[in-house]
Amino acid sequence: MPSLITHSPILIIAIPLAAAFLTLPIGMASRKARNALVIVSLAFVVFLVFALARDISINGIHVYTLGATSPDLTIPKGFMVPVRIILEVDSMSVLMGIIWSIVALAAAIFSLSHIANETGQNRFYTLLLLMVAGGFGIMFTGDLFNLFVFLEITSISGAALIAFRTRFADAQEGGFKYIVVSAIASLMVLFAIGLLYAQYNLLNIGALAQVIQYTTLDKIALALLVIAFTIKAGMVPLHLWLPDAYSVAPASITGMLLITSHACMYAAFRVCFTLYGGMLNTPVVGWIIIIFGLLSMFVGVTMALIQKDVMRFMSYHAISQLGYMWVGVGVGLAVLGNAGLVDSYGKAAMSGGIFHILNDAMYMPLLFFIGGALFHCTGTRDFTQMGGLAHKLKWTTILFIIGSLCISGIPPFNGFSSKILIYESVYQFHPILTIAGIIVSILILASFIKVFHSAFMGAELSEYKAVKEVPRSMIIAMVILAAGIVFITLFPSLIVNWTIHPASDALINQGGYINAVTGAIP
Amino acid sequence: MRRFTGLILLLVLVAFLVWGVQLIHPFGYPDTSDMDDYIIQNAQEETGSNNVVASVVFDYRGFDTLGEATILFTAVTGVLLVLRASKRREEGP
Amino acid sequence: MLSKIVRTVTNEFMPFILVFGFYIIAHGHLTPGGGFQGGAVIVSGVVMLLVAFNHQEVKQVLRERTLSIMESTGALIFIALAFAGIGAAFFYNFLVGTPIFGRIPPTGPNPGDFWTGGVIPLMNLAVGLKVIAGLSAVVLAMAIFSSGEEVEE
Amino acid sequence: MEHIPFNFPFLAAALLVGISLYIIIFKKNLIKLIMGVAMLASGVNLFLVALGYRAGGASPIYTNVLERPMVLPVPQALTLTSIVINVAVLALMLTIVIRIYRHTGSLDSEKSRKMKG
Repeated sequence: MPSLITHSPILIIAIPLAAAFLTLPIGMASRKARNALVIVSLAFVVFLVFALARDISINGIHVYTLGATSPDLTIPKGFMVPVRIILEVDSMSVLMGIIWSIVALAAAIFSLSHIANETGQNRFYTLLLLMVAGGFGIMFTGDLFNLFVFLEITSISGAALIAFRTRFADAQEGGFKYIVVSAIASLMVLFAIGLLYAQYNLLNIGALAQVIQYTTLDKIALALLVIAFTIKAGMVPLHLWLPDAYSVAPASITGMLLITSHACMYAAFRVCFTLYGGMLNTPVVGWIIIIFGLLSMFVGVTMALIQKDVMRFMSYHAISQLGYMWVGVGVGLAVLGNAGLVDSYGKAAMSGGIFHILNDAMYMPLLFFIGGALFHCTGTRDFTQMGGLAHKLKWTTILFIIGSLCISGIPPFNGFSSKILIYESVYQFHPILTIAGIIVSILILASFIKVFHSAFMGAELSEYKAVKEVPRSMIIAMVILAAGIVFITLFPSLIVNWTIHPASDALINQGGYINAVTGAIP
Repeated sequence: MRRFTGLILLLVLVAFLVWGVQLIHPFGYPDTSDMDDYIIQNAQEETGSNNVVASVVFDYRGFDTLGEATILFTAVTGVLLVLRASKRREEGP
Repeated sequence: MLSKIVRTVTNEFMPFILVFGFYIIAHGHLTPGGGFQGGAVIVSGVVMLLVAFNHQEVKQVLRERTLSIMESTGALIFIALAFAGIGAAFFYNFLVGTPIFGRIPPTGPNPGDFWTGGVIPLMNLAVGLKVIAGLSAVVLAMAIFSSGEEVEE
Repeated sequence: MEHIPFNFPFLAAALLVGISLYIIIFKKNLIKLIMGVAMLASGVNLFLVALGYRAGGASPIYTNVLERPMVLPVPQALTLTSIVINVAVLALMLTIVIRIYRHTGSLDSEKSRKMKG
């Protein structure tokens, strides 16, 4: 058991990989065995992530050196800098890992019946597992080039999965846009890595953070990295690819793509706080992120108001939710140089932003899954053509109500608890941010009432007489996420104290991250 | 008009790049090379391989290569997924 | 299908391409090259076959299903070699010092010894298998699809 | 040994990046767009591998080499990884374009709805 914990960072990445390589041969033999393999490996990964999280809350940052004689030997004997690839998991990474493992398990269960009538299922599950491994790689790695490699794994598997429904032309176009945008963003990341490597001859994030000088080239590298990750996460001026890609993918994949957006946002935070943290004394970078975050909130919600396609509608809402997180964490970044302000409200703002990531990762995939369930039942994504579905889809209706109350931040639900945390702290930074957040929340509620009225209320339509409740595996997947929502709703202070505050501490505490790598000099 | 502004922006960007690369160390004279010197000196003893690049690819940075191989696997799977027949052939139940 | 001259030349060249590709894969730990490069050389031979003959004839020898399984096998061997070192750490080069590929060359320039490198030659072979199978599957699938036929699932 | 004027190898990489960005932004044909992405990748790879050069250095392989300082091995390994990654990306892009062509009969990004990078 202790050795399982020691090796857990790599096992969390390697088990989905090995399962992905096994999926095709096993799937050719038996379909049931393949489904069991996928579900069991993902469930085991969930277990490992929780075990790792418990270990980190007790023992602090967990490092794992690949290929060394011992996993904690980060620097070779008698040498000053790390040579090998190091996985470094702190409270923030493991929080992202928890989110990703739960959503991935729910998405795999949802897929069991969602794509049951399609061809190419073996390859679908292979790519799903590869995407899971890639996401964990982004979250857990402590090496810049390794980050680039895993970014590419998620974007290639994501693009192929978006294009999964080959009979639709728009699915192909969405996949093409996604892969072109991610290829350009990844190459920007690679260029920035080259700039950093040229000056310091290092690739490890912790070791780089120790020696970084903030020269002109470093500023260029910072700009490239932040722009690339915001492109991949879908921040507003560069968001045009996002609705096109999200709306055409199978719904389970859309839920997972949203978490890869969160993962790219996490990478941007990692670069800003951990890599450049000590150097960013000016609020400029923070303000840029706040302004684009505000734009994301407004553009997302106003574009959502005019959509008819239920999945596009949800995608624009996803953009506007991402805006809240950018604003919350951006405020923390803007005051990073001033320790007094960080203590008075900066940390609280960051906690709010990070808590919102957790909440968004529970209700937004749930809403995407509901969109997929509606498509599964009615064969259309246009919600103006739907109506009276509440009579037939009882479970889906209840879950939709829960999801829409959460996203619009109605009091007891979890969306409210993170938004109030953001509002309170951001108000001290600049009151206009809080007002903007409240206005956007009201608009979100209005748009969801419109969809609820159009799709679920009213008399039963004659063309949907034959509609039955969605298959059981879909309901199980949605209930997993709804259970997460209910848990957070019931115990918000518990979650905040155990996971969110340690995560924002981990981002602010740059020295701890550096020490975990370089402190082990013999 | 849009084309014109785009062109101007692009030219500014290229000028910026051209200026930026002048700030890098002169070609052929890297500023620091601690990590690479360590690898050049110790690769034969630690990995037993004469080819230092191979020892970096498969030993020091082996995990990147696993990722790289995985990417190739992903792309092949994706290509076969996208090109697959979208309808099942008529077969028995 | 191209002319008889092209087909004959292709047939005659194929063994040389295979031998050269295999040499590059197997000597990856001694000379420039390795699994990816040697695999690409062999796949260029497959592309030559596809150009000289048509894809129906190539398909009788190389089926996508077989290629997919070969590729998965290569990937599994690779990750299994990485897992085998987990007694120390994932990707630990556990074969250095053992009788299999375990000899340690003298420090500094030397003529080269095939039985060195630990897991590196084995990983090169696994990657080579993977690249050959994977890229062949891609070019074959593209050739089949662009001729208007259906690619098997 | 003399320095090369204007850091010419890095300059070449930067110009390659600039040209490929021009192609990506202004060309409407999807195949040309893919060629732009491929050129962008080549530019970045050229930049990476040029970083590792040491004046007068030998290739970092000990088999039958003369005693000379060696060039840095890590950028070569990174470039190798990056080249394979770009091959994979290109293969998938081309495949999706083949599918798009099968659906719409056109490679123009304007014709197939509002396709813009």
